[in-house]
Amino acid sequence: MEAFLPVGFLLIFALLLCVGLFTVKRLLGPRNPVSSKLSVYECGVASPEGNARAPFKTSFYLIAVLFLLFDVEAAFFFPWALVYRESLAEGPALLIAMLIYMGLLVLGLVYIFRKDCLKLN
Amino acid sequence: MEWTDLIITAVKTAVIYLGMVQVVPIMLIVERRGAALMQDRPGPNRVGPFGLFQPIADVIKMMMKEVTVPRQVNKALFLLGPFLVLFPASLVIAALPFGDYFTLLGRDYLLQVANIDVGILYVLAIGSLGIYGILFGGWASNNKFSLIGAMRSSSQIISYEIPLGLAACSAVLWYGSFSLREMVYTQEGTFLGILPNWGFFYQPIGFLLFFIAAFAETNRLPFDLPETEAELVAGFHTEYGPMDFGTFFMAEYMNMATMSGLMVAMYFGGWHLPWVSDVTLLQWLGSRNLLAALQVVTVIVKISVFMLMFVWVRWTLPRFRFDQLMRLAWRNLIPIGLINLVITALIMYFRSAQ
Amino acid sequence: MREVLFIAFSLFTIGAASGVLLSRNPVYSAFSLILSFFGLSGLYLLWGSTFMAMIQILIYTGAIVVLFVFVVMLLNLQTNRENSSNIVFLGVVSASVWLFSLIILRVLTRSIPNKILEIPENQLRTISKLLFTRYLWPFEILSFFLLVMIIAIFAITRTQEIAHGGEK
Amino acid sequence: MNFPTSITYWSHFVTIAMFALGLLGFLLRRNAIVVLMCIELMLNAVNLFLIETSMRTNTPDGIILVVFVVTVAAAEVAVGLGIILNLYRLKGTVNLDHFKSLQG
Repeated sequence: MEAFLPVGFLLIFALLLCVGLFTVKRLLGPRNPVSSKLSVYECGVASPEGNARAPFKTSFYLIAVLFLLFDVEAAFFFPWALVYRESLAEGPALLIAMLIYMGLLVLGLVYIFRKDCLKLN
Repeated sequence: MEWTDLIITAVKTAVIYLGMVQVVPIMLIVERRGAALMQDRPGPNRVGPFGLFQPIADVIKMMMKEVTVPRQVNKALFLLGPFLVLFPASLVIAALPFGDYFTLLGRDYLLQVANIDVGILYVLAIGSLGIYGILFGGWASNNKFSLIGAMRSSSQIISYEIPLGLAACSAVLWYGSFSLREMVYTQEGTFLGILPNWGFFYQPIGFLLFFIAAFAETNRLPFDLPETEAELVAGFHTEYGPMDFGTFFMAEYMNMATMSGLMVAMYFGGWHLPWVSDVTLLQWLGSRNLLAALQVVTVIVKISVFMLMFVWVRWTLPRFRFDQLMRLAWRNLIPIGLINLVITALIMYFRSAQ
Repeated sequence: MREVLFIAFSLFTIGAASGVLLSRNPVYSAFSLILSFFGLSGLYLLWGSTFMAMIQILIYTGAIVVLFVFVVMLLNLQTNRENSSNIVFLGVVSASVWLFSLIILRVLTRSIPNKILEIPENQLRTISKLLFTRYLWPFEILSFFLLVMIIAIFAITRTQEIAHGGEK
Repeated sequence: MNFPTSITYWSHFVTIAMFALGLLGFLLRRNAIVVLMCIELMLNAVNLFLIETSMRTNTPDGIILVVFVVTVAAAEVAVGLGIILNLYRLKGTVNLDHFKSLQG
């Protein structure tokens, strides 16, 4: 736990910097809000039809889901990488275990490219 | 931990953090002069001798300009957006090793903010929080351009976090420990007589992956698509005022410095000079603190080489299209990362089998 | 010193967790979910389990809540017009939950020893070794489970456009 | 009523309160996404209790169980949000009151 004490100091300094930047912006910047300045930024034909947050392709959702699943799988590589060097003395047990794990993972990747749901090619 | 320890660690953290914050103005002038050099034009040289006061002028201009918070904006998240990018970017510095240790008042202090034993995991975990600033900033400014820019930028950062994780994982596999400090310790001495014993020569593919993913993580060219001036008007920070834009830039440069520090620590031997071992250096220089100073200088020189590379690549390579970007990440980098992991594991197995 | 930090982190986590319920807009509840996960990883750090704190931030805050915010942004939700009485009622009930759990605990914990434990050294390697010796089979099944998940996700979200629909 | 300052006491308080808040939100909130977040809260309360017990009794098995719980929770959120996307495509809203087609 002692190792993270300086991180606490760094946290405080980062907070100080953020608050400092925030107050500098508040104090120094001149302020005369004209209605044209406060409107939404439009370039080209101004067409503020309804809420700007129109839904669109689900490929963004698919990218986020695949990132989540592969991030979880990548997180399991870290403990394996940590103990792999010592485990080599007892033979290739860990190597085979990881090859099976990675085989199924690569199967998932092949499935993604074959179904081409991310519209990659 | 008596009081002297606390004060010295606090001062050390403050010095390291200010050193990192100083990267921003230096990079402002280096980037613009570097770009000018490559485009055969003089670049900013009006303000002060050789334009060295240009960053000060930029910062003051950003502060003095008017702050407009548009009406239809979710105020809380809009104002918080840029700081959500700056905050994780400044927390990641804690794991970077700048040198071995220096002795003060008879006690040894590490030239590193905190000796975190889960170094790489800490950097990946805190580094992945930068997405929220972009997501909340883009969403809160309630503007078609900034929303699409935020979605594209965060899906790009997301897609390139997996190859980053895989490259870091193969480094951990080779060094056998998470802590960046141990990684730098194992990189001392020479390998095959002439080459310095650096991680780059054991993990060339891993380094390449990390290098490419580092560009994508910091939204630098050629992965600059989210802020393309042509299509999306400025991506997720369209509605933001000058100082927020400055905060986003500061976070980007700090991310660049941290990524370069990581690449130096993992692949280019941290604070080791190529062919000279620390012990001989100690005899030449005599005092421990002088050696510590030299180590910090070597790390800073190596980091600045990487920063210059960031600038150099920015002004030479064209920008990727969004689907090319995604295809590179999902079709090419992730399989290469997995293959690199398998090859490293096999090599380690056969070497240990003899 | 550790108890004070522990109490601070606990109250911060509970405050952020109640923020998830009470906030009007799903994005604000996602933001307070992130804060409560930070509080949790702080608690894990105080316990000395750095590996778990990093996994918590890497997977929960770095991937799951990103997915939540992505979906909320995709689904074009104006601030949801739940009737505000529902939120106020929720606020009162969650405050009573705080007190109720404090009281129950005060009664229950007469027996728990008040011992502060010392942190086991190098917990990282013991966990990883154990993961690959005693828990090897759950580890392999997990990869199969995640493969099934990938196929299930594609089966669920056929990739044509979402109908342009605001909140009805 | 003086409150003891032992760490185990306060982490049990966090577990109970967080689980109760998650259950509360799960039952009372009408927005499907906030309901999923409250399920995450409940899962994290159990994770905290597991970690605290495994650290107190110095057995690392609890932490490995938590790692598996985290991966299953990730998969659960992925599928849950996929279903919510389909519900949104069906009815154009995520308000749970509108999905009453199963009622008799």
